[in-house]
Amino acid sequence: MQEMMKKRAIELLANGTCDRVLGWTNGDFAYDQTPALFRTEQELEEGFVYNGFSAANLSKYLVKECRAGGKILVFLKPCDTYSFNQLVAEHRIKREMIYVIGVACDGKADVEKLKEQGIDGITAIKEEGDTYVVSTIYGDKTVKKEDVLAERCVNCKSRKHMVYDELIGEAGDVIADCGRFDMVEKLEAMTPDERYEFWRGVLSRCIRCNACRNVCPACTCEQCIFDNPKSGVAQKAAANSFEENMFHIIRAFHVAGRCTDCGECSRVCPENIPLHLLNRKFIKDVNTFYGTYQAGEDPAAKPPLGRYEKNDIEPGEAGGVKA
Amino acid sequence: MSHDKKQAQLDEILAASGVDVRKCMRCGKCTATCPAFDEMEYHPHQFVYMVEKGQIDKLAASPSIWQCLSCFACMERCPRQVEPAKLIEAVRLSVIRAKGANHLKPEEIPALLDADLPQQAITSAFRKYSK
Amino acid sequence: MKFSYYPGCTLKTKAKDLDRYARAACEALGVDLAELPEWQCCGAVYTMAKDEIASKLSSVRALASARDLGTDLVTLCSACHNVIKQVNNDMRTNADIALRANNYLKLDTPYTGETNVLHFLEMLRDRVGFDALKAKVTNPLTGRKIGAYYGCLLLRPSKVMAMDDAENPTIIEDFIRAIGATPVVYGMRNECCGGYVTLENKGSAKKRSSAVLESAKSKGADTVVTACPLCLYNLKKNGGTDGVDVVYFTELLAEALGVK
Amino acid sequence: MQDVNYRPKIVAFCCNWCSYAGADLAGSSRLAYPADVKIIRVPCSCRVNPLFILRAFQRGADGVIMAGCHPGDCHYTSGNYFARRRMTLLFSMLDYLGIERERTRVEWISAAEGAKFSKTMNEFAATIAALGENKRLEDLRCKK
Amino acid sequence: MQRIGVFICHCGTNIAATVDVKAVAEALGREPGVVFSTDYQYMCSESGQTLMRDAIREHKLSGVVVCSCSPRMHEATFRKAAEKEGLNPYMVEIANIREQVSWIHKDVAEATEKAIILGRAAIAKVHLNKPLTAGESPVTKRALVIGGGIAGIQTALDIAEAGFEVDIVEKEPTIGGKMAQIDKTFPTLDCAACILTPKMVDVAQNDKIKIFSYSEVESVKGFVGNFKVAIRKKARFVDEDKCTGCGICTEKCPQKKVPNEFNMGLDTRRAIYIPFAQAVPKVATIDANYCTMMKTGKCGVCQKVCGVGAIDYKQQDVIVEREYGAIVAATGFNPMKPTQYDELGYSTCEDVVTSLELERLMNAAGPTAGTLLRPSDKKHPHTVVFVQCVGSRCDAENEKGKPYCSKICCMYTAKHAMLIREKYPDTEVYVFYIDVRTPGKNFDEFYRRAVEQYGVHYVKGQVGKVVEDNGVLKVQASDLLSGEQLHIDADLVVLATAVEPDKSARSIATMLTASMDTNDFFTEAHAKLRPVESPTAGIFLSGVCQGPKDIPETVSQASAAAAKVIGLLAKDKLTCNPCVAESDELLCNGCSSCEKVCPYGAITYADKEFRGPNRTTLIRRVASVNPAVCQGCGACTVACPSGAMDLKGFSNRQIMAEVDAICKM
Repeated sequence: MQEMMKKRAIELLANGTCDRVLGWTNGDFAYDQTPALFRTEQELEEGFVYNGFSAANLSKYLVKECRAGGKILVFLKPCDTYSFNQLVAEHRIKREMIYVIGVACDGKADVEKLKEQGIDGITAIKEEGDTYVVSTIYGDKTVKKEDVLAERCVNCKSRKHMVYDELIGEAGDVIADCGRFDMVEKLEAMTPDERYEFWRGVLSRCIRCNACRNVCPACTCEQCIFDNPKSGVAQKAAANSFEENMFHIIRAFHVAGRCTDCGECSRVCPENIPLHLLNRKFIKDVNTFYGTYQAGEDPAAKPPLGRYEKNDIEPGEAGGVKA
Repeated sequence: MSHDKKQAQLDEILAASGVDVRKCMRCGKCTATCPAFDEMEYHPHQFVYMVEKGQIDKLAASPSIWQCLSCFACMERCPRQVEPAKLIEAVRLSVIRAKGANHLKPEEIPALLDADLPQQAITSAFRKYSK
Repeated sequence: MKFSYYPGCTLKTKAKDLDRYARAACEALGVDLAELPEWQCCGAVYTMAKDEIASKLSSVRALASARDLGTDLVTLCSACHNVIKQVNNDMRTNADIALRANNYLKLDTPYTGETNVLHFLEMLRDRVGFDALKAKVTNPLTGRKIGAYYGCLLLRPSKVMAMDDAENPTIIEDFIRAIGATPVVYGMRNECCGGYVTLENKGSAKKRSSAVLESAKSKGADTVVTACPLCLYNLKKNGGTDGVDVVYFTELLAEALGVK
Repeated sequence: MQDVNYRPKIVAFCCNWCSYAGADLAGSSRLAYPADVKIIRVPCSCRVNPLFILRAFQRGADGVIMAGCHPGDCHYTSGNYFARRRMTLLFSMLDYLGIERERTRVEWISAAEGAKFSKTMNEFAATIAALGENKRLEDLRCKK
Repeated sequence: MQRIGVFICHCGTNIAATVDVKAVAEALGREPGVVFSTDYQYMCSESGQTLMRDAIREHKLSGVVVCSCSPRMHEATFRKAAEKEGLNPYMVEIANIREQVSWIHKDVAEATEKAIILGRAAIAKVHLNKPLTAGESPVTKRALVIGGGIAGIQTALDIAEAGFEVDIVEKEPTIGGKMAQIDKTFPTLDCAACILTPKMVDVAQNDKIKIFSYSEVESVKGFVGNFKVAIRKKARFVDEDKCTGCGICTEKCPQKKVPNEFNMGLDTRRAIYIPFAQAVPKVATIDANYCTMMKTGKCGVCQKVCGVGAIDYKQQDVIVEREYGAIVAATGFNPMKPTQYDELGYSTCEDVVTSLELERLMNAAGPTAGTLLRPSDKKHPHTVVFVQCVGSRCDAENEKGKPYCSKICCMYTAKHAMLIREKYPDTEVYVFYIDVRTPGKNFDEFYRRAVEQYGVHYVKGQVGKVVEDNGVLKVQASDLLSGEQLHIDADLVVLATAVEPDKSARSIATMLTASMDTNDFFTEAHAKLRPVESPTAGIFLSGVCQGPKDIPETVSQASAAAAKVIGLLAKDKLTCNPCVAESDELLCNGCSSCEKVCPYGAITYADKEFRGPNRTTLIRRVASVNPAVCQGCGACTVACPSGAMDLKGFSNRQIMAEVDAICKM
């Protein structure tokens, strides 16, 4: 897979379809990949990787790249294509400047889960059917994919690319019963006190590193209100519990109807806060109240907060209050 | 009767009936529609007005309270939701709840019966006339 | 089609016909009327006072047992219907009455007005359907001119009974049409017959009942139908108009269905 | 334990055209409601940013109510329809976070409904008084 | 730092009786930035305004807070006063301590405390206020009048008289409205048609007025001075320009059994019809629900007999787009159908009629050619019973009726009673009333004449039941003054049913974004001081659509509305509301979220060049707001995630400052 992608990227660079390639490269460790820009065949040969650790959603990086001009080749996994479409819909990126290669994905590995399986000193990872072969300094280990899949991939909503110019790997389908709202429902079934305790427990870990916001493909504001001293709500480090509540509620609200549920926020959170559960609550509510809507599915669709029905549900009727 | 006692009596009638006598605009629709008008000394609109004035004793002593048919016509047709029948019932109840003040006593019944009279009539009369 | 059925005391004694013909008709119509086990007298009149709880309890018991059986509750006698529907409404809308009644009764599940109460006529109109009834009529009462006598209890208070327009009802007229007869609309059809006051004031009952029958007669009715034993009694006993027959509507229903 | 002198703080965002006028009518009709309710005038319910609501809670408000024109009667045609969606989602989220749902409310009150304004504010103030102080969304730094 | 002046108004004792105004002035005087604080008896008075102006000058105030009545009352007054002193009017804020404090609170300590907090919130806001300048927008010099009854006719004539174009949209085939159906008018008893039809002709002949008859308003866009209205001209299947109104088609049409709505269904008309002889425009209309040709494709008689070829069975609805500077709602009323009150027998007895039906029965052009004959047997009635207040003055919980007094029934019933007694002295007339309400010039005199001169029996009481028995209407009623129940054998019963707003009014109000009360009457901008304007700028009210009223009142209001419209159309430019949205281009993402929620299409996008890092330039898509189109709702400000979009006068920071001030205690 990685080699096919690399070969094709080199071809497209050579024939002038694009002048640079947005992909992944290894960081300090093999499992710690970062997005990277490749301008030459040599750079690609040396640095380009694609494997079970290539988790980052590259679409957000196109906002900056589009401003720099030229023509960009980007590799997008199915979930990334939703973000891509959403960014196109919001005029944040220009479709005509980008050549999209869709790459098949059947889930990415979670390094924490690998470590839990006793796998350490990782140097490389390879997919073989439904297993990963992980090379370590202690030799190769084989694990079942399902045992080490990243949280968001366990409930993967779609293996279908919403957009691409060409596809590498097999085309997949939307997964209707992915169970991604199971945890939301579980929380909804709790009492308010239990819910409060749950959220207090997880949100109190927040250190306001802003990683969730910085990685989020829906958070591409020129300047975030939380960074803008003129907004009146700028905050830096979390001083107390309100800070986290405020920041995360408003962030979730700002991306409501726009969040594609790519799961990057939770993936990058150093404190493992399940931030995607906030977004999924909004997605679920939108589906329930206003009809099923998947951001990024159709760039021409009107977002749920940009339209209304005369007989919409009243705020007082929404959700259930458990005593 | 002392003023306080009178007020208590009035409050009881108003609470038991649930009627807001101040809503009455004196249109007289209740009295216009009442099928038992001829049998009554005080008529439905007077009931409302007299309760408003606190003249419960006069009403309680009047044979009118035993003549209301509970046909709900005045309630149905009152444009102001005053519902005089409820007042009449409350006054009647206040009378029969007082000890020994039943309007109808069991020993009086046999004389009133005939072969075709349905139970319903007797039960109703008991409900309306005695405790 | 299965319903719980509340006949009421009068239907077990003086008004056996009202009940008997209803049951026969239901059999012919394929309606299963299951008499509630252990029902008690509804009290015959609805007590309007907000502080009257005890007199509502027997109705609540009937309502709760229909609820527990998972069926709608059908009533037939106008008086029972009036009492039970009004009590049901209290239980649904008056929290104070509901609380106090439930405190008395100590039911396994407190009753808060869940049961749907239907008059037999409503069941015919809304569940069986007058068209379906018409199709099952074997002996249409063609040529009969019949006046519907609603009286007061069937329709009032209309907000609670919610059965038909209280001032210009059509349900019995439609019923009369369904059994092949011609309905006669007359002005006094929803006025009182004199009610229970007949017990001590025959004069009042005479005035009311004769006014009703004269009104029906002047419009050409040969028969007047009712759903209320007390109305039937008053009209017959005190109406004093020759040439107008007074019968229960169920009797004509049974006749039309050929099961009389 | 609840402070005996506890008086709830309630912020009411009222749209200029209907609900603020409804409040005026409540006033001119002398239909009282607790002094704990303080009104902020906004042009339309759609001007109410969830941020304002959270801000109020942060600063120690115990209840926040938003009142606007009845759906279909918005002075700006559609503002309250958008506001309704936003508040539906926000309230549902607050509920999801375990923050007492009853602390937030939306009512549609027309300029002619002074009585409804007063009734709503009385009810809401009673609800908030029963809930007591907002502990789950306040920012202790903002307390004196 | 602003230099703020604070002024506490006593409003006589309206405020001062419950709020310790001195304490408020003192407390607010200690707020940061406040350099002057005082109280005064009547701030809105000339001397109150002078006090404020003097303080602005002497203390070099940059902002003003007035603690007084609702800003909906005097915000404009105080802003104007400030402007005269050179202070930007938008530096003035009002704290509403009358409607929100003194009028609803009794406890002085509590009220004073709340007044101080509201004052603080206003001060906090003023600290962030910025001078605002209003833009201007042009005015389309044409008015639209919705409804062609006497209200709409009068309004249109007056506007046209001032030299402006007016369009009337009337949903019926002719203008004239309810007044055209009325026989005589009170208290003068002159013939309604005689005074109405000349006005209708004036409308038809006035070249400034265009009538869209048999038409409805389809949609309304825009704002004061700049409305865009789509009008649906319903297909009448007759070419209006060709039809001469000769009426041959209406004579020859074989379909004769159509209920005639002009005569309240008391007789019939043809499927092709002209509602009445003086109709304007005098053009035939085919009623497609009854026309044999339209239903079966066979007939075509009207087409054959029409000498000018005006019949067009294939005609379609046409949508016409027109622009207007002002719109007048004159949608009128209907008498309620008394089918909810069938104890009075309307549904079952032919001879129980409504008052408007009686008008037709007494009108020379009506079904009985002016002779009073009852509908059932066409016999002359000898006893007539009138019932007042049918459906009016009901409790708000009563689902059948209306809570208001319909206002006109007492007088028209007196008129009916008098006319019947005059024409038919052998007829006994009873009027059952709750109250006889006759405030109006010569009204009570008129009613007394009915009693004293014409011998009409006025009975204080109501009718409880009407039963028809062998052609006799047995009326059972109460006579409260004698304490009797009356039984009257009547031949005709006339019900004075409640006036209710026309059913179309609700949807028109929605299109106009004009508010309505719970009874579907249009709400006026101020109950006393702006009774012919809707709170929505550019929308005016004429006639019964605003509340029950008789003809002279309707005409007065119609002319008043016209005067307001003329005042608006006489302006070349309108000053816009300066409190509009504004986009900070440096923060704007260009994401279009705001554009999607803007009801006015005031937001556009353009690619603009910005300075990028390291002396580069970059092109970004950014939003800009057209201040002449924006109405300042603020929907966009919440849709905007980056906070680039903000609303002048109600900015994010201003509102948050108010929130903070209120919560800080």
